[in-house]
Amino acid sequence: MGTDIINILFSGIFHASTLFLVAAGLQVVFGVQRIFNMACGSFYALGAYVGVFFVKTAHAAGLPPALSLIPLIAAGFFLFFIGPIIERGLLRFVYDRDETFQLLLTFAVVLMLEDVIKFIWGTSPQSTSELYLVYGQITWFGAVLPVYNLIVIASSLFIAVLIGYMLARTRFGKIIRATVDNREASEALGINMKVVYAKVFTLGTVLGTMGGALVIPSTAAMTEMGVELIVMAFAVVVIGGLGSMKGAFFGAMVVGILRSIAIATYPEVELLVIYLIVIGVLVFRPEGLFGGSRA
Amino acid sequence: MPILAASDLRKSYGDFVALDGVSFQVHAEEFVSIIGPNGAGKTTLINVLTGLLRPNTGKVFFKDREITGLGPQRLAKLGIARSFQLVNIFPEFTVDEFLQVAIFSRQGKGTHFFTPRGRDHEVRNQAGDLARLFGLGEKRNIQAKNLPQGDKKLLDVASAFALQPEVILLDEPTSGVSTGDKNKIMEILLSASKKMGIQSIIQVEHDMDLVFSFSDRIIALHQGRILADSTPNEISRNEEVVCTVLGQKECFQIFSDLFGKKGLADDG
Amino acid sequence: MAYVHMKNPKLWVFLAVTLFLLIMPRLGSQYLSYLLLTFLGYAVALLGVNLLFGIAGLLSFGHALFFALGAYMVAFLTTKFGVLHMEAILLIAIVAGVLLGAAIGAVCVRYIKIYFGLLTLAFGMLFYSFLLKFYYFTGGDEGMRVLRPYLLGMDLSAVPKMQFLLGKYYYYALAALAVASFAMWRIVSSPFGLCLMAIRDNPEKANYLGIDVRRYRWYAFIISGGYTAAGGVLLAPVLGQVDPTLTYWTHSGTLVFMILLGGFNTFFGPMLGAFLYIFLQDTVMSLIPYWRFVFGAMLAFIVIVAPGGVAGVIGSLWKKEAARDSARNNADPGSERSA
Amino acid sequence: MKKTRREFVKMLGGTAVATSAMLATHGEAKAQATKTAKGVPSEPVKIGLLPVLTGVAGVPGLAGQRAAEIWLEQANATGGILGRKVEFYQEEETSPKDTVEKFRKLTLQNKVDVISGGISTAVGLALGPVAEELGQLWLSWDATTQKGVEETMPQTKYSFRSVDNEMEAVGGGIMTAKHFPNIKTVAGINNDYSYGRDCWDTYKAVLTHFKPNVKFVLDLWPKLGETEFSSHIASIKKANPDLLFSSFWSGDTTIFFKQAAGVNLFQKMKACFCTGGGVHDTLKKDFTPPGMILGYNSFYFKWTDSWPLMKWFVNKYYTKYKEYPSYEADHAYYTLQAYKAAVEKCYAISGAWPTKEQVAAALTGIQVPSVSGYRGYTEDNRMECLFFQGITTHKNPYNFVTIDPVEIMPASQIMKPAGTKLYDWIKSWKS
Repeated sequence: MGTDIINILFSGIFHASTLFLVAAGLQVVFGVQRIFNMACGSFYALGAYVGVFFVKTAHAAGLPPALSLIPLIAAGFFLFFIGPIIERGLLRFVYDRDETFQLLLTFAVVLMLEDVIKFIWGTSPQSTSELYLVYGQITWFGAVLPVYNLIVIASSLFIAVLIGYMLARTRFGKIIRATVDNREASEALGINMKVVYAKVFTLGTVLGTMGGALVIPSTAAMTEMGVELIVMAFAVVVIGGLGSMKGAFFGAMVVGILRSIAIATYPEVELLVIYLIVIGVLVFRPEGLFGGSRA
Repeated sequence: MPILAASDLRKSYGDFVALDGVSFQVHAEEFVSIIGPNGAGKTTLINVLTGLLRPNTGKVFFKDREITGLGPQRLAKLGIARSFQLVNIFPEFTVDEFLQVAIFSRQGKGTHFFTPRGRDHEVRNQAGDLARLFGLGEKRNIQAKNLPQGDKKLLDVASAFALQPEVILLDEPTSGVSTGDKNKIMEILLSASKKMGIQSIIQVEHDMDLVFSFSDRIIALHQGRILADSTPNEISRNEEVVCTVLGQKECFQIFSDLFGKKGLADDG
Repeated sequence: MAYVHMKNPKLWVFLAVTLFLLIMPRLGSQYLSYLLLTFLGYAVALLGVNLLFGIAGLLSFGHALFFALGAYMVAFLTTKFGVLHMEAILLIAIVAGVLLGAAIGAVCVRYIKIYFGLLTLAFGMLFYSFLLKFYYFTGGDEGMRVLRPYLLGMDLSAVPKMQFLLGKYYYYALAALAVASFAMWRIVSSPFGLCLMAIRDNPEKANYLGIDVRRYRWYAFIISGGYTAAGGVLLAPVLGQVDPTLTYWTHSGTLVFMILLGGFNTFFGPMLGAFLYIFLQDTVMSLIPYWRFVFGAMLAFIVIVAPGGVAGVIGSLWKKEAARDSARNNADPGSERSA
Repeated sequence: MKKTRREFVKMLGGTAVATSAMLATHGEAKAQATKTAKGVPSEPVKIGLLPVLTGVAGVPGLAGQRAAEIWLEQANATGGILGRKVEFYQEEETSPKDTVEKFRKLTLQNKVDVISGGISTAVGLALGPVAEELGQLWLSWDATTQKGVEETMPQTKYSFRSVDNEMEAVGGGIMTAKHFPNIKTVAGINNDYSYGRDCWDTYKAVLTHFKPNVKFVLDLWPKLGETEFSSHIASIKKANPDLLFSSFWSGDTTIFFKQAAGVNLFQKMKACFCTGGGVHDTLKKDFTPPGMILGYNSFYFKWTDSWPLMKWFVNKYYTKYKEYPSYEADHAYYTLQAYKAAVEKCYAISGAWPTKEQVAAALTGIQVPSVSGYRGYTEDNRMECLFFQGITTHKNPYNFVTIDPVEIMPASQIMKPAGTKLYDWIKSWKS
């Protein structure tokens, strides 16, 4: 019994930890730029594909599987460059426009990236084989837990802490917080918004790609994973509260654990329950369950 | 019986107190000006009176009915309209459409789903008259966003008049208008309100010239409190008021000038 | 539309297009006529979606829900309840669309912009997972068959399917579009329409003019619900089989895409968009497998460079033309943008 | 399983004869294409292709498309069809709505002679009526016109459907009863759509038929294309059945095994993955357990020694794409080969290029050697072929699992006869 509960909770948290990364990317961009970036799902997919590619090349170059985490993280960071490309190349032209147009522009990016992936990797799923099991398992109260999942959870917790520190301590973080509270004010303070936006969007991108890269050993990269995930990430941020990092964290937890409880108890409602919560939240607590302000 | 009455209104944002126990009454046929230095709570007061903001405590009455925090839309229906300090328009609308939408709303025609608005001659004419009344007769087919600043302001005010309210609140109707036109605008406002049977006007105004020459009553606000509430003559004798409202520096100079009704420095 | 004098080029275009739609199935290839059939369904739906987006300024990312609702209605009524009269089906579906619109709208119109978009998206996906999950009721991913409806009481099951679709059914749908457009034209040029535009441009001011912003948005949502459902009804017999992908969030995206492509701030823009989208997709898809990329790029281009869509571009050219005219003999600008 | 052997022999009957003939046409291509026979138009034959290229079904879709390419190369190198060169017109199979439009386009715009393709049954259900309405030959790869497990188009003229959806599940049930007679409890994890549901229901029916007191303790419905199974696996562990059944057929099979291995799900638990062979070469040894039932649908690439044509095809496919083909390859290959054979059959009789109607008539009940044994069309125009299932093993030169022993089940054994209801038919078996 206890074993089952551990299994269920653990799997929920594992799912949550990847959701968190993507949702965090969504949040930081929305918080600062007021843009709901639908493309964050596509970043996740890109991260996954490039992750596989890096790991495979690394292995071919004779890197022991145990060190595969390095190429994965490298892949996550490597993709930072699509951030500025999209922000400078597309988004900046619509900053003065209505939110809905910005939303549509990111939708356009979703369409484009889907085919970019198809063009480069084709349609068959990409996956790394040994890597997932090479770290072995640990047994905890009779529950067998793959160490790799623990690594993913740990690293996304680490990133969460890192972001928390960045927001609280660093100058960049202060600027972000200032902008979230009052964009006009921080503009008035003579902060160069151009730079801030470029940085923030890149940060959001890397969070997404990192999520994809870290999750890939335990799964496989598939063309539609982006479109599928955005809906989940969207549920997370709505439940957690748009624009709030704390929201991303708890929102991910809620979605991840709830899903895995649903599967363990009433598998039929797996998806429904999440959308129902989303609607419930939007109706009764549009600012989200965990902080975030404006409705 | 007063048309509009405020009793002990208090409103604070965080620890900043914008209104600190404001009470007054406005009766029919009155033109009341609210003056005071920036941050005295003038605009907050208007927003509370027109239901945009709900006061922390205190009540607002329209005739004998309490309307505290009732919301602009309901108040507009009851007969309270306002214009805004910063131009507040429908940029895409032509002057005609702008005034028509207000009239449709007043006549409750907003939910006529299938009647072509173009064929509603009554409304067209009314809009036309109103436009002419506010000197926009020649510009009826120009989009609001393409009007000069002064006309935008007038259009905003005109749309408030189009509701034929009993009370109209004007938040700095002449701000951003060249000093020369200010008197003209005031004249327009008065004649318009006569024509449209508007009972009383409450305005926030910085231009002391206008204030003293047109108002029946002046309410001076300072730090959310009513400093004085009296006739222009009374006020003009009240050194304290003039000095707080206009700042110490020019005080004496102005104080002496006041009787000569010469133009005072008008801060934005 | 104040008045249309014979000089007005718009009138000529309008007549030309009408003629084209009338004779196409007689002259043009059968395949193109099939595409036009699809177009007719979408055109009706977009009239509704754009009342919300173009006129009331609310971007819905879940309106495919109503489209699918209409389409599934046809399937249910023809297969499960033996209701075969198209008129009855349309009526019932529209009522269903209106009722569901009223329910969902009541929740959604409390929010605007992103929040409105997300909430509608959530409802769309909820409906999607409903269609998918309640397999024994909705046929799951396989969806449901659509039987051939009676038109104006005529049982046409004897006619070969193609003749039916490209013959009577085509003109039936075309007539439906005509009626729908006329009704919508009246709506946007009514006081109500003007109030919606006021709300779109400046809700606060509209509120101060005594317009009940939320209520009017709700009305708009309800109407659009009915229209979109009707569009779904018209398309269903052409498909012959309805399935849940009709309400997946990307299909809602497609609806908005069409509107943007054509131009959301003109009356015929959305229809033009539906037409262009359908025919472009058809050509691009068979030219290269990466049509999504092309369309993504196209959407990006429109959003950034020409938010007014194709109609917007044409319109601005027209304005220039008109300006040149008015230099000579001053034409009346009032006939500009009353749609 | 006596029936099996008899059927098997029948299907292979005349291999000796056939093989030589086949290799004549399929053996390495003669360069020059012969000129068209008399009574045959000279312009190329137009064949419409409808492969899925995105989403979950993109994997089999690609296999089918590649096989079609190989067939085209081969056919044109050996003189096309009756000397007519063959051309492909390709459109993408996507949602039912769009695919119907593509089907009409190929027919009315490109005027193709036949359309080969269709994987999703949702699409199949939409295409069937359209094909009949347009009088267009449609040879489906994998799509049926079934609603659930029942046929919606009992008799068609122009639509030639694939084998029934639930066949793998029937086979899986038989295999389970045969190889794991002692299991008491079974859990099922299937994709949340009709194929998944039909397979689970069918499997339960078949297994109950042989083992009336087996208990079914859990059924899970992850959506098609799910990439995160740890929650499902947790609740399977909770239910702890003797055997896990699944009809996964795409990338999610690989992901599931990987994540299952992560928590030693299959330490004691048996498994039956009746369709997993669809992605056989991604089922790496390091996470796919031996000793479980794995179905390869209608094509098992290692069957080469028994069927020269397959040896030829697998080599060709592997040298070209560095992968071992999966079942969709032969679904596609066969439809094209069948069309060719039918046309030639008609020509032999009439001496002229046949109409679609004539070809359709010739296709009904046809039997042709394809790359995985003889394939044919039943009297009610459903595909017939051999099905391959077996027990997974790591004893092979590859880095993925294969099966040994291989059980071969002909369609006539595991596909319900025309006009019968599935569950009545299952009940009618003697166990």
